[in-house]
Amino acid sequence: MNHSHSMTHGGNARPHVLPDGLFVGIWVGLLLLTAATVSASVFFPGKIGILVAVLVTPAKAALILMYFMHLKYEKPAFVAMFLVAVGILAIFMGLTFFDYLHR
Amino acid sequence: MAAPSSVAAFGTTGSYLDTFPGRRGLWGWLTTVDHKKIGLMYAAAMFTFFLVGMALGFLIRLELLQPGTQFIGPKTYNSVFTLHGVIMIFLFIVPGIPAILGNFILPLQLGAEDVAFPRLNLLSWYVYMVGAVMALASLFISGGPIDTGWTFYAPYAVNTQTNVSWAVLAAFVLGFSSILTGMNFITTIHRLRAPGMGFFGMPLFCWGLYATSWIQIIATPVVGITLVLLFLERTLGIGFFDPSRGGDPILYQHLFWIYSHPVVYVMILPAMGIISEILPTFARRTIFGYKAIAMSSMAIAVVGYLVWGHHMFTVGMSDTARWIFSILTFFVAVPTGVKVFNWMATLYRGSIEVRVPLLYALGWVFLFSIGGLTGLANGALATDIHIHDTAYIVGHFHYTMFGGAVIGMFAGLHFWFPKIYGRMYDEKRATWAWGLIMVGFNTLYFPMLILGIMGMPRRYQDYLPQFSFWHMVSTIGSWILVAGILLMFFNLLRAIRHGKIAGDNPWGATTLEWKTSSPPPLLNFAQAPVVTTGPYDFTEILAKGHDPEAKSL
Amino acid sequence: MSADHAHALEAGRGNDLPVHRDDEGSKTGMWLFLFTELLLFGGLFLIYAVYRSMDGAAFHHAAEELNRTLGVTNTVVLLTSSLTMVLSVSALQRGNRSRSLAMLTATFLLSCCFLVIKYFEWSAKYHHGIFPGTEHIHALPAGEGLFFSLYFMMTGLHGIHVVIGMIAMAIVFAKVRSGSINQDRHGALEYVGLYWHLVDLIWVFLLPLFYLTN
Amino acid sequence: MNGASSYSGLVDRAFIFILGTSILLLIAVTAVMIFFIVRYRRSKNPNPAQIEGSTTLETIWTVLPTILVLVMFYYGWAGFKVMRDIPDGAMQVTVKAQMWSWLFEYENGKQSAELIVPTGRPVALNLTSSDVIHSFFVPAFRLKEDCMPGRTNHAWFESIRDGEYDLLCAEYCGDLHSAMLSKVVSVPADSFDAWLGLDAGPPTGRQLLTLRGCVACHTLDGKDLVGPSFKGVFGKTETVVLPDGTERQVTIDEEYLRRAILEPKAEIVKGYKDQMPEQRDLVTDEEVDALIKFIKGLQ
Ligand code: HEA
Ligand code: HEA
Ligand code: HEC
Ligand code: CUA
Ligand SMILES: [Cu+2]
Repeated sequence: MNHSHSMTHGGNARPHVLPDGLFVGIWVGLLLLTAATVSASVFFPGKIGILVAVLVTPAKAALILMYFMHLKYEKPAFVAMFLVAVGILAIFMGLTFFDYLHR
Repeated sequence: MAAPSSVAAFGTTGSYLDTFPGRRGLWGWLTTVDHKKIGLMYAAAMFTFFLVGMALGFLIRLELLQPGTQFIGPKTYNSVFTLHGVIMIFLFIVPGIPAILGNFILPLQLGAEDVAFPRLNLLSWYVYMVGAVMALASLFISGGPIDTGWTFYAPYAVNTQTNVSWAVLAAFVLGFSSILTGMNFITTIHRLRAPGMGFFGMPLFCWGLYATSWIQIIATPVVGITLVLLFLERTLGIGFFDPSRGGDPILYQHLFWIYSHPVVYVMILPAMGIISEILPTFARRTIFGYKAIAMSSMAIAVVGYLVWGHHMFTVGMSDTARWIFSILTFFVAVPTGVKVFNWMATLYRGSIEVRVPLLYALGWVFLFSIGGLTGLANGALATDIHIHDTAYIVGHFHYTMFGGAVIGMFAGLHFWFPKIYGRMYDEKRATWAWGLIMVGFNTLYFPMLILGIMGMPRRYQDYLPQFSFWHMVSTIGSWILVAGILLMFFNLLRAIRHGKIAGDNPWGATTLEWKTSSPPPLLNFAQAPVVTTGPYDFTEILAKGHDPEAKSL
Repeated sequence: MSADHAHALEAGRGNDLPVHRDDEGSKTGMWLFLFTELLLFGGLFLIYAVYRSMDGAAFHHAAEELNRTLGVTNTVVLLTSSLTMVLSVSALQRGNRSRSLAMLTATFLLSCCFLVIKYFEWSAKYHHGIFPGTEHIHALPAGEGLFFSLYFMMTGLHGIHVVIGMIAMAIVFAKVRSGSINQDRHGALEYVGLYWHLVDLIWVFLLPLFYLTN
Repeated sequence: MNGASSYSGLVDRAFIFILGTSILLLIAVTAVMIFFIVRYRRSKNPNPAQIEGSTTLETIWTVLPTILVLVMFYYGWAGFKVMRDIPDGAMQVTVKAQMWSWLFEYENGKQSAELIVPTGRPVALNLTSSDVIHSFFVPAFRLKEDCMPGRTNHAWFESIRDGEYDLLCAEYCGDLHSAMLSKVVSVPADSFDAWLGLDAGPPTGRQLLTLRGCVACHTLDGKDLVGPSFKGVFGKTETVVLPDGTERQVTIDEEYLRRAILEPKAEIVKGYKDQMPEQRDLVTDEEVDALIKFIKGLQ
């Protein structure tokens, strides 16, 4: 079978399944973080609200990625590829702002 | 790997081209998921568009033979160069090498039966065709053929009454096709390498495709959304690129070039891969600095994301951004230089047999060097201010795109033709065609470099008298080039049916695709290949004294 | 070369090649696809960043028009749907088909809920004449017009993704029920899940950019 | 082609260095290639050497080109920096580009369709456009900068020699892009001052046709360009198309001409496209009167 590639068998191994409690915990965490951002923006509109949003939003994204999307348990190659994609998006933004911030 | 039935055995012997039990004829082609047939289907579609694009380029040259209007008025001229650019870029050279040669060769070189997602591969072809049909439809649907240049700059592309909307949607669809191909190739490379073949055991063409695919999947969506926004700007007036609503036309250019600069490396990286296959084969020695060549492809892909602003030095970007983009631009030249020097070192103390693919490869090195080196003057600030949007740029990009990507594809076609069809073209005629192409090419495009430095702007239907002489030379060059290209196509087409039988490995090459029969069987290999040596290990070939025809041109 | 390949050929499927079963490969493909999605939105995020940096005040002002309660509610809805989605996947991985189907149904209903709320939000805006191309929006100060254009483009593109996700859910639902997606072959469900989480992930960013900006 | 601005020498220096180096590299690469092909051809060298690579060599040809390109960058940047540093006290000229003509406005309000400048004095340009992107390009000055709608770009030059220099539009801008030409006329400083101070009264109708760019699209001799010729239009009866698509016959009188100039989109002459820019905010009432008077007289 499948003479042309060696990794196939490893590739179809049973995944390791995380306990449901963990997912519920993550979900609660996400809701709490949402509540934090929302209340920061309601009670401290302006700088602090934005700062909280800037700090918390990536944290939420990281939780979704690592647990819901299982990235924490994938091969490092997946994480690396993901970082490449995000890194390049960051480069697009960063270099564009060399124009807009220095006009 | 027992093949229990005779039908299955068919999959590993015989030729993929033969009629196959099941679907036949045209239907068999249109529903095939065989990567080789899909490659040929792309070839049929793309070379048709290529001929149309070339005919348009030929018309441009005729119009520019002398100052004044020859036979195409300004409006028509604008549509002609726009279509020429759109066809050449979106329909031909961006998807070209990956879709045609990549599809055909990549799985063979990896020792795989097919790409990772064969059905998706067929789907990409259909998506491509839909995009192409939409692009062609934009010619006839209300508004008339687009006249914006292939860059679709706002606000002109927003205001013009020609049919830009269809054209940008077509480009969006075409982008999708190239994303799908990119995903397919990356997965194929990660998952389907033959046992024993590590990443650094892959042939260099695969590395070229790998780097290319990454650019395709990361950069294409950006232009996709940009073009959709341009469409919505025209239909709804969302204001992103409209100065009267606070939008910024320069932002359109940023978004456009964020994709369109990296995409020039989509065109060139696979071509560089082809050259890296051909040189060692005909020098009969291992490539010099395999790792450096492989990694420079990745380096070019990465640095290629950082330089898009060099298309915008005169638009009124901040001065800081201008010098940053300028210095970054120069860094792309370095990995390219490493490649060129390593290739030269590969010829050193080789045992060189000059055959047609090698001629194309050498011609490629010459033409692409001119193209790349002219890019340096574009990258420097003071000089680009002068030559931006002049014929010099037109010269630069024909040298890189045509001299680089297209000639690279021609090199690949001549190299793999005996593998694809199992037959050999007439090498004498091919050499003549090569000679005509080289002479015609330089007569056509070198004058453009001179014109640009003299101050001849591009996209001009008419010009001042001081530019006449070089325009005339350039037009004459296009006639020579036509002769060469037509001769080349004639020669190859004829050989499909009438060529001599080529044999499995006519060049004495070492990569896996040469270890199966020519043309390959449906599932590529009768025996699952296992890799024990590097990709360019000539020990076996040399031991055999392998010299099928022992002739040199 | 495999026995089921030969089988396929004999069954007269013509020159259709068998698709190898390679879960890791399919997952690689899926992630690559997610990157392109990310970059598709990336272009819009870039535009957002540029115009906000040019006229932040207008963005703050315009954002007051948006209904924060609805935005936050929708966030909760989507986050919850992500939870049910992941529970559906792990239920199937443990072989509990009916629980998997139930969770999938919950996800589907939550996404309907999201769309309904979105519908009310958009139509309220529409009735106030705030919609790309209307007189009203053209009369607004430039920066605010851009804000609303961005709002409609980004939530609109996101909404399209929600709809695509729901279609995908419907398809895998049928397949899980018929058993062609099962404990051993759960890839398709997992990929729909990944897609759905991405949709959620993007919304996580849209929330502060639009609803929490004032 | 000789440079004629104070900084053209710096630009040419960058050109010479970059193109010169490039030509040398090209010759070197080609020569080495041909030499190897001849020297190591199979008949002469049947036994190839299998050389895997050489870290030393590869390092050399990574580092040397890096240095080389940094020098290239430096030359380009040095020339560019001068172009961007607008000298204090430079004479200000506003450049207004439109499809497909140029208008230059001096500090004292004087307008001209050609850019008349004093030799030896710095001229600062404020570039704008009223429709799409155009680009101000004077090859002899090595100067190019885009004219963007909705913003003002800046550039400057100092002509070092009297003479007439071509001025071209370098950014594609539609049908008559290649006809969007003008001239920079560099004259001695005292004759420039005389010209600038010369108050010839308000421009005549004929002059306005050039200043406002009408002649880019309309001729005075009966030939059709992008728009209908002005010759003999007055008193003619023709068909116009209204925005809702209905057609109407009009006889061209003064009122119609006024509408046609100020709000061209309201009535499109049949057989033409809706391409004429609205002049409502661009011309004054007196100017419209002068234009109408002149067009009336063209029989
Ligand atoms: C296949 C396509 C392709 C390729 C490979 C390239 C390669 C390069 N291009 Fe080009 N380019 C285009 C296609 C391509 N380009 C197109 C289509 C446009 C115009 C788009 C439009 O406006 O319509 C354009 C325009 C363009 C511009 C904008 C010009 C303008 O509009 O003002 C610039 C500016 O920097 C540029 C630079 C470069 C550089 C530095 C490289 C480098 O990658 C080149 C590197 C190669 C070499 C340097 C040569 C080989 C090396 C040696 C021989 C070794 C020694 C050399 C040294 C290291 C010094 N290109
Ligand atoms: C891969 C890309 C590619 C290729 C191969 C070519 C090939 C050619 N191009 Fe291309 N060109 C572009 C990409 C390409 N071009 C792009 C992107 C632009 C920019 C567009 C823009 O500004 O927006 C451009 C612009 C451009 C211009 C500048 C227009 C302007 O700015 O005013 C010119 C001018 O000479 C030109 C000429 C040619 C010529 C003569 C060929 C020669 O190859 C053609 C040789 C011709 C033949 C070999 C013809 C063979 C066939 C026949 C004659 C008959 C065929 C018959 C049938 C169809 C049945 N091109
Ligand atoms: C960009 C090209 C362009 C420019 C610049 C332009 N026009 Fe026009 N003009 C047109 C076109 C196209 C038409 C025909 C369609 C229409 O009626 O709008 C037209 C129509 C007219 C007409 C009506 C002619 C008729 O036969 O009814 C008049 C009068 C006119 N223009 C005057 C002017 C004046 C005065 C100027 C300069 C201040 C000017 N135009 C500048 C393109 C232009
Ligand atoms: Cu104005 Cu080109
Ligand atoms: Cu570029």
